[in-house]
Amino acid sequence: MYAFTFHQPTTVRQAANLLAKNPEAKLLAGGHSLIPVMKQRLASPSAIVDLSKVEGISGVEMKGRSLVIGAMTRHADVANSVVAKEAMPGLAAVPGSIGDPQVRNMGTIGGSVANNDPNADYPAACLGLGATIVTNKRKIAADDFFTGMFSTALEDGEIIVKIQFPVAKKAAYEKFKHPASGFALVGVFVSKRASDIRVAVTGAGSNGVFRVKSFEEALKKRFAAKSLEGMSIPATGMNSDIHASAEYRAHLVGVMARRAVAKATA
Amino acid sequence: MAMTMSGEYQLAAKRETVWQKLNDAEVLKACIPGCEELNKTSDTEFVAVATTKIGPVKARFKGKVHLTDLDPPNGYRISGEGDGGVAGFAKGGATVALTDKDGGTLLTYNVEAQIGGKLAQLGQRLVNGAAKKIADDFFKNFAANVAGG
Amino acid sequence: MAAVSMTVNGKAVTGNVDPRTLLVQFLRENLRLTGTHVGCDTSQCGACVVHINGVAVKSCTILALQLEGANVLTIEGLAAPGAPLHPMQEAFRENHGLQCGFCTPGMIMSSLDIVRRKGNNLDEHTIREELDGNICRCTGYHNIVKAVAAGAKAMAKS
Amino acid sequence: MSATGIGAAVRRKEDQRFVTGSGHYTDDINRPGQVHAYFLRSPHAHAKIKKIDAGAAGKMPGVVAVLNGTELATDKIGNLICGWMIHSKDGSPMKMAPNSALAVGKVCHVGNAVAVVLAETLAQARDAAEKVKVDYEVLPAVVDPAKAQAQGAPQIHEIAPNNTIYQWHLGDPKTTDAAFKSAKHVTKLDIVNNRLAPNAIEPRASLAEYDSGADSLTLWNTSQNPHVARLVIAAFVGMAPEHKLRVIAPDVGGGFGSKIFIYPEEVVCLWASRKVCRPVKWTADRSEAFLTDAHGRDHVTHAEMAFDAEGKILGLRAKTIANLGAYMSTFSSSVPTYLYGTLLSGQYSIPSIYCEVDAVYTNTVPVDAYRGAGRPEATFVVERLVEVGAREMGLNPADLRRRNFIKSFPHQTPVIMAYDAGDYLASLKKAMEIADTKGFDKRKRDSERNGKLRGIGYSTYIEACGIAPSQAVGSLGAGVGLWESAEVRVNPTGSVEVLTGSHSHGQGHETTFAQLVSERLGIPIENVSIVHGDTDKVQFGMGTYGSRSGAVGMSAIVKALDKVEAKAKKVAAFMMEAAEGDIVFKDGKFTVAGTDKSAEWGAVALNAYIAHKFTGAELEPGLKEGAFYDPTNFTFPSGCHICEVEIDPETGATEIASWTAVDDFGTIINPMIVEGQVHGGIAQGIGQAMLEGIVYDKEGQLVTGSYMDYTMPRAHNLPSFKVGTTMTKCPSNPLGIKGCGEAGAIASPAAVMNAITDAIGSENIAMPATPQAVWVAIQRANGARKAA
Repeated sequence: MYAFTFHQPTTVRQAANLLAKNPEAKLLAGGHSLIPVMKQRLASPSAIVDLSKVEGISGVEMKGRSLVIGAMTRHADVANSVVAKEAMPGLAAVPGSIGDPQVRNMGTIGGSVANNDPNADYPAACLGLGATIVTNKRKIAADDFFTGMFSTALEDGEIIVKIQFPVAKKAAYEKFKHPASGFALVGVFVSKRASDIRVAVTGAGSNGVFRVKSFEEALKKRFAAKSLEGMSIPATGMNSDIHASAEYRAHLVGVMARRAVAKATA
Repeated sequence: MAMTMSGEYQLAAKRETVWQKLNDAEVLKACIPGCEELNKTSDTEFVAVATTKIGPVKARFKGKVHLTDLDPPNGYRISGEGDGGVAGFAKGGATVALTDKDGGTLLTYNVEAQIGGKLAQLGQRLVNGAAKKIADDFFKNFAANVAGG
Repeated sequence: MAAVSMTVNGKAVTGNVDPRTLLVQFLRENLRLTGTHVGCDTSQCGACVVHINGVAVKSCTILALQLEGANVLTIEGLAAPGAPLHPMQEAFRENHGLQCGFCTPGMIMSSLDIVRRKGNNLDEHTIREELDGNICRCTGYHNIVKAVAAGAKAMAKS
Repeated sequence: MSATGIGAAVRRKEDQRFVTGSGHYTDDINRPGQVHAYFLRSPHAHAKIKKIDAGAAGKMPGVVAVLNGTELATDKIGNLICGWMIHSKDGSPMKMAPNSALAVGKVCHVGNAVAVVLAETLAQARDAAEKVKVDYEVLPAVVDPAKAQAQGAPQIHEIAPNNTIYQWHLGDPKTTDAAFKSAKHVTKLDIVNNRLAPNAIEPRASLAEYDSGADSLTLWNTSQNPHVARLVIAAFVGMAPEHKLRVIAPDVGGGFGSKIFIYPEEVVCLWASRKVCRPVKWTADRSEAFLTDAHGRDHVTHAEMAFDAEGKILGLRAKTIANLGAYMSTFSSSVPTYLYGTLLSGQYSIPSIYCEVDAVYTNTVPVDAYRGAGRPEATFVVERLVEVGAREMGLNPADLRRRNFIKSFPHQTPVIMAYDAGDYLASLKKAMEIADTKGFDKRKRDSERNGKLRGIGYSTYIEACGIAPSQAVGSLGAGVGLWESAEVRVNPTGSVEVLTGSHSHGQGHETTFAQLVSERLGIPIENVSIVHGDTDKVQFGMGTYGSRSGAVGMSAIVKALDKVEAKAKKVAAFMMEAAEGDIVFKDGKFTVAGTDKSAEWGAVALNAYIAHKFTGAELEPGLKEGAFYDPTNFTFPSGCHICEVEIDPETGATEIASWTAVDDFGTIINPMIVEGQVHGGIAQGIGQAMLEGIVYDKEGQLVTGSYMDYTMPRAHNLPSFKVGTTMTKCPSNPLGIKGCGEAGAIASPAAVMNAITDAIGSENIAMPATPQAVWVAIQRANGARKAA
């Protein structure tokens, strides 16, 4: 690692001030993406602003018809949350597939969403449920939030405070794990609410999480796995690397989507 | 590791205008993602500093940009190589062709890029997408610049 | 340099560290607790697993300064020298759940976390899934799985 | 059988320290005043070094020195060597290129060390390394062994035209060609044996300390064979005379072959510690391990098997290109030759075999022995050919094997080896029973009902272990004899220390070797200590690899124990005033035959040291004996592994549904430990078959350089294994041991691939059979079926 100064604010405002003062500062949420990169000297933040002592930005609760998850809520805490499991088991199951148990004990939803790793799981859940990302400055709809691989609508100094997930009756996530890293090689989150059917895909696209309109249209006719029978998406725009070709990823999108719908309707 | 990408942009400007901009250091500097410095050392050579961000990864590359196979106003090859210190190195080039189309200019490009060292070793999951994004962003920025006059 | 204080294996410790010091470095180099190992640099092998406030984490991916006031338990804290082994340690020994021993401290610390989360009656599938964050190159996991199941049971009795 | 003797599942003595975190691995050791070494490594696969400028780096805070290969050469530090001479079929010696511990003039693979920075802290060393300016002229690279010899391929070393190290052959081409001409059926396969990273979880480390007063050097390192390290570093590298160099390999966290070899970093740490008069410490991180630990396998093979009308194998021929990487590592030359070609007869009576192996340089990290070393590659060739041959001829694969098994021993194969004992029918039969092969069809139907494909694969393997009879390997080119030494020291109180040249890095020698002593001397196992891994304590030894610790290392202990017993009998005879020939030693007690006189072991041990009592007797005080044991033959463990897989055809995801291993290891000292060795080997073989594979891109960049891209087997990738044994004793060593360390890794890749290809109905898939590879193979097979 390169040298940096370390800060541990206790309020969001203090954290925001620290970011304002240190343009090269980085927020430390769970640290499981940032610290490995810093260890390799592939990142050199001048300051680390650790959010773990900030009060009031973790926890899971129902507010109206939304499940609200504080940004610093650890993956394990969402996975174990009775509130989350009762309100939306399909969402509560997502963090259980992230990394490994020790990673889930440290990693946070806010960190995952802000990082928008193209293979991360939570972005699919956010987009697949039409969540709202609430920052210290504003509210951002998931459709507007994820702007490309590793890029989001977050501006400098903006800190995610919580994420609001509208409760969907039917929702599920199916993930084909990358054999080595455990990230999503392909992950598909599907949901059905009265007004909205969503299919969001992570891992597959070379530009991060995206929705599959053709699948959504097909599911509007009938929300059943059968509606997606034989459907897949074009390989163009899919990521391709030593682990999976664009064609294989495109194929898996169809398979995982069908399985997710089957799970959501089971 | 090597990657190839290609694409095209329809630009609402005359071929000569596009060609001029392709040779303008200020325009190039504005379009190369993360470019901090681009200084001309000859008509076809520049020294450059650019910072690349891929999620939490941030690497600063120092290197050279060359323009070769100049065929005004039909196209050229723009290539560069950068040393990113501990991150490794990056090399790449794009063949850019301009043709008249629909009263404007069609820009087509074929990019090949190669990275080496630590980024190649650790970033298999990320570098394809990142390289594509950098290439896309460059030409998107360029198209916007042309559109902006 | 910055000061940090925490409780490690029941003892209050303080240190003056460079902010870039990882917990695992603090444990190994400052406190000379060398039972916690480093086997990779991408937070995957799990040789460095310790407990922070009762929860298993990878000590290679956390800064020592993040742990001001925390309660840290390492492999050395499970059984005092000369005292009987912890039931999970005993189960690893009894079931030949280790060969070279390098991944073992992390395996044992992770196994205790599995018991914390999943209880004392563990089936093979659960154990295998929950060991996802720990890599062993020697054992093929067969005897580790047996050890975790046996250790979990023994913990219920003790 | 006593509770702690031979055959007992004694719990391991070493575990107390490992489960409590109180082991001492190299990185756990620190020396006062030590500096930290950081290696600057080439980011290029192939480049000329035009200039190294360390001026700015040398002025960085905490920097003690920045050293490079030119200085190493100036100090007359010699090159690393490959210790096994292989001659090409034209009689010319192998082309060993210079291999300097720090590159001189040229780098030949990504990760090739170019300079070393020594600083007070590791962070300072890394900071300074970033300031070292190396001016490279990048050269084109070649990484694919199949392309290395092509016209116009980049030339890596002047000494080796066409990058060819040797063109070796074994067997008789004429009789083999004749066999193929007379064949009724010929099975042909193109096989890639994928390149693997050994990945011991403890990364390599070295700590070197120079004592200026004594002008001696001490090296703590992660070695499987500290004595060989000392010998090579002293005699070939010329670091220091052998008696001025001490090598200590303390607790070592796994080796699997990769820690046999002499690596640049230990040489540099030693040299640097003398240069700066400070201890120098280096510990690899995992990224460095991927870049610099010798890899394994990496063969490209075309193989053919000829059968007669009844399915009898008439002949086998194979043409292999073996990738040895950028330099020849310590034993690299032997792996694709004498550890490979000599095993191509498998468990079968094959009248004629011809094998050609070209070894080539490429711009990749050196390749050397990795668990099994040559024998997994040979087994894969033979067992895939047999399986595919059976399928092509419409025969049951088990029947075809039975028909061709060697059934009488000794058996001389056409490829050097003389198998001494075995019962291949027995292990096949037992494995089929345990695996319930009769129930397979039903299980397959059940899988099909769930939309899954199910397949079964056999691998009946043989290996040559107990490496090795010095006579044999010497005649084949080995530079050293491969005997083992032991010393048994009996203390006056009767406790025993055994000093052995075998090294334990997970194998449990502290327990199994003590079991042997406990049984033989009738003393409690607690009273036996096994001392290993320190050249100042143990006289000389050859180390641990090739499943040799039991067969060779323990045999040496047996010989030393024979001498101890003989001497103790002399003492007992003196004590009891009896004739030496009348002394009987049994269960820890010396008795005089035909009398009721007896003396306990402890009393005899004590008396051996009370020299004043010996007045007048021709008796030398003390009770300590040493022995060297040189085996007369290899040992030939064998067995049968059966794998069943279930495949999700929609995704290609493959699950090992069950695994059966029945092995014949001869005498087993500790069944618990032996089973553990089998488990670990199977996991590595399944890893090779389904998960693991090193990938370099065509420019020579390593793209699987971390656990994010290199898939290590994890607990959920594997099943619990059903393990059984059969036993035919090894006739060539006193205990009848064959060795068990590598069997799992040797047997398993073929079993997995035979099962997967059975499930998908296509042979057209290479290792690792990842989900994508399986899915693609299924698509291809479906496409072919539709087209047909």
